Amino acid sequence: MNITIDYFLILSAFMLGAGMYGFFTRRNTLAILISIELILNAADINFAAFNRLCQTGIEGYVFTLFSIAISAAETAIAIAVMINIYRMLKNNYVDELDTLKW
Amino acid sequence: MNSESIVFIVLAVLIALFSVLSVTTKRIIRAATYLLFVLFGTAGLYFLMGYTFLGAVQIMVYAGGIVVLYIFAIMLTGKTGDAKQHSLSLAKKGAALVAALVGAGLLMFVIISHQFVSKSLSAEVTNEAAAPIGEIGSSLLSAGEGGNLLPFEAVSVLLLACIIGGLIIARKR
Amino acid sequence: MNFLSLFVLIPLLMLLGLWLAKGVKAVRGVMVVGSSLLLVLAVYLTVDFIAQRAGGNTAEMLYQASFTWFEPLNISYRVGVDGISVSMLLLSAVIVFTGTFVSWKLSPNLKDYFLWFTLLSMGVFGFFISIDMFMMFMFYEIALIPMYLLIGVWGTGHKEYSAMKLTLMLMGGSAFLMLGIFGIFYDAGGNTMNILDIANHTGGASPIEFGRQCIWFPLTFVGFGVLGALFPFHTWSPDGHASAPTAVSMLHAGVLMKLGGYGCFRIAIFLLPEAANELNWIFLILTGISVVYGAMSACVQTDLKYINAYSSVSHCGLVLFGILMLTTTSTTGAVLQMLSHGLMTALFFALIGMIYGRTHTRDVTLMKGLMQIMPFLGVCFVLAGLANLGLPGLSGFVAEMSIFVGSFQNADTFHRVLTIMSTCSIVVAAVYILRMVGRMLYGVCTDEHHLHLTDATWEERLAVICLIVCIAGIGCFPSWISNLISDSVAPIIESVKQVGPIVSSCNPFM
Amino acid sequence: MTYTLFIILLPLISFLVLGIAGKWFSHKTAGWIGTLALAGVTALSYYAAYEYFFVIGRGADGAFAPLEVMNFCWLPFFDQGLHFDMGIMLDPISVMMLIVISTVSFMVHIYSFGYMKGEKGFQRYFAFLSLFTMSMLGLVVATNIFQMYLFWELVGVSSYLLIGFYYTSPAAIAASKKAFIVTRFADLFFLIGILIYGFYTGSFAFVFDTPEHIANYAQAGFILPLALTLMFIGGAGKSAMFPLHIWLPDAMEGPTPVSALIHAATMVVAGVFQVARLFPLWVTYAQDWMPIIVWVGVFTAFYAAAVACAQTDIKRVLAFSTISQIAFMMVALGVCTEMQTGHEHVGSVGYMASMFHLFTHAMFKACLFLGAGCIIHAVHSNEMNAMGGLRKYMPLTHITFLISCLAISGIPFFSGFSSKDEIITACMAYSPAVGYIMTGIAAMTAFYMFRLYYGIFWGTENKELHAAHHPHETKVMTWPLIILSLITVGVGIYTTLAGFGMFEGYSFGSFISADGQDYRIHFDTSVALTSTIVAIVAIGVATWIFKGERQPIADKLYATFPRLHRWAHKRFYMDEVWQFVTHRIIFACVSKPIAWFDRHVVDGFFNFLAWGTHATSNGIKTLQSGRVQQYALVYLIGTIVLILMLLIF
Repeated sequence: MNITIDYFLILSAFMLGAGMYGFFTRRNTLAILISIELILNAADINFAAFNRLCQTGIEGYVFTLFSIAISAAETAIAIAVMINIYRMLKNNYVDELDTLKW
Repeated sequence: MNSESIVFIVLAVLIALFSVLSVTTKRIIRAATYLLFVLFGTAGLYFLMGYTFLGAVQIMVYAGGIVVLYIFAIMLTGKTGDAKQHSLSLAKKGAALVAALVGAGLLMFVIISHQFVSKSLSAEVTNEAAAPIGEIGSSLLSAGEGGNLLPFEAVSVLLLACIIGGLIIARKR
Repeated sequence: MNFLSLFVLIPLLMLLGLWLAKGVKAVRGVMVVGSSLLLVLAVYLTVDFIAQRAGGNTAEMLYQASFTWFEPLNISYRVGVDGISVSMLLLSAVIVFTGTFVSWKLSPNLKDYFLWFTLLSMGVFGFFISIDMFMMFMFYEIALIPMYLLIGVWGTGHKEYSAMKLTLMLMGGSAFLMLGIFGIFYDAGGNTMNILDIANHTGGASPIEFGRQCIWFPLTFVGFGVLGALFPFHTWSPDGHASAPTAVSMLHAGVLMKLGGYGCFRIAIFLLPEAANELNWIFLILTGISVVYGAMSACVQTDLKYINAYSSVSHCGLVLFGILMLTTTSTTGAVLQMLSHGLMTALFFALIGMIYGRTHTRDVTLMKGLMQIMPFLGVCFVLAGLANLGLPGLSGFVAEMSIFVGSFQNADTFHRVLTIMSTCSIVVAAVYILRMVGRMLYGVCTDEHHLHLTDATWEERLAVICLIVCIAGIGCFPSWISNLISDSVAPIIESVKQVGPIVSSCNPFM
Repeated sequence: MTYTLFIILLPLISFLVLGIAGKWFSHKTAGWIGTLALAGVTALSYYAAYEYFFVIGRGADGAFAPLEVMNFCWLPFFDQGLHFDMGIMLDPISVMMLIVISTVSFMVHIYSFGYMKGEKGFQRYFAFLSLFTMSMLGLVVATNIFQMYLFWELVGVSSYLLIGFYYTSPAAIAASKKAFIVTRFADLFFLIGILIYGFYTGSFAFVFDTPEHIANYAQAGFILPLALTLMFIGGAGKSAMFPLHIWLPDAMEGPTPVSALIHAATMVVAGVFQVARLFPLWVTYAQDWMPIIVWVGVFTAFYAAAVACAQTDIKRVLAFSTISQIAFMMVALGVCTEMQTGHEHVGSVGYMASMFHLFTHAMFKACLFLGAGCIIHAVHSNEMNAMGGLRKYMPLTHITFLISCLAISGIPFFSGFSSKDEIITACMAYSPAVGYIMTGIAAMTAFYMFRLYYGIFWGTENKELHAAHHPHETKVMTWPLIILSLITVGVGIYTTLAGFGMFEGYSFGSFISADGQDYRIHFDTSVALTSTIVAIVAIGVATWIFKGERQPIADKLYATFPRLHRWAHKRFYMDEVWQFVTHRIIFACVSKPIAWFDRHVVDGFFNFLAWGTHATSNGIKTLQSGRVQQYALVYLIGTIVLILMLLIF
């Protein structure tokens, strides 16, 4: 059994699916963020795998690095926001964040 | 069936399993923990591809940094768990599940039906020092052909902004 | 620097001055200086225009100036005036001048009020001096928007509702209008926005195909007609006027509604002559309805402002009616009617505002015997009423007679019947005016709150007398202004008449 | 003769001065300004008449030619060469009208000094009088139909203002409103007539004999008579012809001198004057339509006379008598069948008779009204039962009133005799039926006038009231009465003698006739005798019934025909009919539904649009739930669908 790029892609597609499911069903914002991390990781795997198995350069590699950096930044900000929201609303549920709605 | 394949399968099963657990568990602290396992698995995949530095970064930044951040955040926001999760109607959940499955399925179908030209995972791939750190470093800081200075700087500015933004947002008034 | 641009520049400077002004006195000072300057300028323009015409200058538009503004769409800042716009500018200047004095003691936020007021007048002046379709449209929009705030903030009664209704309906109209303008622009070759070029097929403009004209004509006519209180689109007017503060009602009924009539003539009729010939019957019916219907509705109203608003519907209907009759006399009469209606409605609204400011009611059934208590306002009110019902010697008579005589020159039954129908409005006008005057001013005052009301103050007297002098001036010596207007109307009507024998082939009544 | 311009300018100036600055003048000053202006106008008018008739005199063809003193374009119209001119045209009838108007107006001004003494708004009153005089003079000297219309409207407005002079009285307000609206309604037809006339003849001017005009008239066909008839409706409104007469009795709510000036002598004859002015057209082109004038006139004359017999308010009696007398003038115009005025040519006598009656009627009716004013001033009431036996208290008023009553009844040697006689002669020539009817109406006139006379000066004396008010006369008010009655008697004697062939060439007909030629008045003996006898009989009957202290016959008559009396007293319910038409039909069935339609249907449609927009956006706003997860789900589904489409197609 030769592990070609397809296997990686299928794995990442599965992760993406799981992430999406989580994103749709979770109500806690932190949990949603966790789902997003799953999706991002799936993308990262694709970057690395494509770069390793289909290419010779290092672009995918570098962009995986960037992606990790960006997701770190995003997480930091998102968590700051959520803590702030929590301070105001005493909970973290997306469907109750409707102060600015309509 | 070489050893790399076996390792890949183990890792893949691990990742898949914990991904699912991470999005289905009711307690959020567990979800964070399962995410940690997924991240480790991903790092394993990088090692398997010979991207040792990347794997190390993955473990340091993700497992070491982000997940810790999550756990702190979870603890700070007090009420753990997603207690009201069940109040989400079954229909909505089903719709989400179907959509996710169909989406992922469609993606897989596309992937399978497309003939990728690729190497296969082998010892040679695993052991070859595919991307030397020096090369990566000079690529990040060079502005010429194949250089990534601009995105690098952009990311650094972004990180700076995040630091400031995080401080401002999280500051007590 | 073209001197017409002063009409836009002075309001701009006034805006600046108002912004810098501290205190009520400074604000009033800026307004008085600015509006007097505008008035002087308008009078000077009129005199100079007449002198130039007398000196043999027969150009279609005088004092033209142009400066390219946006190359890709050929939009220019292009100004010029003919007799019609000169008279409209004069009217606007008079109304702005008197409006300043009428709002002398308005509160709160006199400064902000005057800021919007000045912006509105800038739009109006800009509209009348532009000869570029796009500029015209832009100034039109500038004039509309402040209305919303002026009514919404300083109004009375259901002001939010009225302001919203007025703005939305007029905006709806301007949506049609914009379609029409761009339609005309592209169908005329897309090379120029200049009205004169499009009309004369010069400057790269090609004649617009008949079939296309028939699309753009209703759009532009309805677009402007909404503002001119065309029959089914007039309902913003009673509510809007009832809620608006006095000077805004004046400016709105006095000048802004004239934008409608002026625009209908300048764009719909002038640029689309074949369609005007072909389709005017539809709009003639609508305006004919307006004329009678407005007057009839006014008969049973009890709110002073509603009475006047419906009477405006009737009179503005007559404006559009005169324009659509497409004879020189009737169109001249229509422009005269715009002037006359502008002045007398402004006078009416000013007086209603003053009376309302004292009695705090506009319901005619609640007032009685005011003539004894405020003789000056009472007499002026009667005069305004008489002007409204077309008393000779006041401006309304001149305008109405021109319209009727002109309309009657169309020698077919359809036009005849409509003309005779619209003449009936002068009787109905007498009914509602006398009814209102009789109830409100005559008799013995029985309401003890009204017994101690004061008569007009000096600034109110100034505004009212100024308007009455203008009304009587036009009414007693109409020929100069009539000649001034017809001078510019005649060539346009000639060219419309010339375009061919397609006279309402689709009119089922002919 | 440019000075004739001042005939119009003087009262205009007086109006402006009094109207604008009046409140700073004392009553006396204001009165003097108005009166002096009028004195000037009167002098100028008489001089103009002298100059027109005697200095300029007859043209080569022996006729008085119209003289256009000035004419300028006031408002240009730009189609068909039409223009709205203003100017002064003198011809026999306008000169006569100048004299009538200025004389009566001058008398009324003097009289008003006494009558209006101490009234609040004295200055305003004189300002309005000046305005009225100006407009009326402008009307009669008009050079074209449109100028006439303009001043026509102005007299309407001054009448409105003067009727409503006592603006605190509800009856006066209602009356002024009614007068204005009814006449305005009639003016609408006048205006339409003018429009038609202007279009088909290409001119508004009172010049009918140029070749192009004649060509245009010939082309117009039935349109020209139609236009003339429409204009006649306008005239009928102003001159209070049935059924547009309803405003005139109510107009008596105004001050009495105003009734004398406007509603008896001058403004109400504007309709007659208008028909006379357009008479060449009527006779030449609308001969077939003239019975309209005749029969409207005959019916109005009869109707008004019948109503006058049952009124108790003395001013209303006079008002109905005015209506009836104006109808006489209308009939006289209507029965005139040609312009040529050969010697004893009866076909054209009506025109002259009408103008003659207009002249004499103005004098004696003004005198009657002013006399009535004195009486009302003295007893503070309009009702006949408040009077009775006043001859002892007010001798001068009594005499002048009697003279005027005799004049209106058509007794020889009083002015009404000659003119009424000419009218009846003309009617006889037209159709004996009309002649006899008119004779009968003349008898009714004599009857109700003497009923009035006896009711006021004889009959039952209301002693308590008289004791309370001490009826007396004021000098300034009696002078005009004396002058007017002297005119009545003087003109009466002069014209009666002229009728028997004296003063050849200087009788009324010499100056005013249909074609301007010298027309010799000669009595038709049979007509003159008949009408005199009939008048005397009617007066005798009135004396028999009403002279005594008690009036058993009258009471018996009322008891015998209660319904007839009530109907006549209520003016045959014409006002109620109009009230019904305007309020129940026009207001309730047209205006109210239109207002409702506007508020609910038209406005409702736009409110519905607004509501619809609001409802729609409310409906679709749930799509924008603000839930990121939902958006993502929709996004995903969209992506899936797109990909599927890509794959399938």
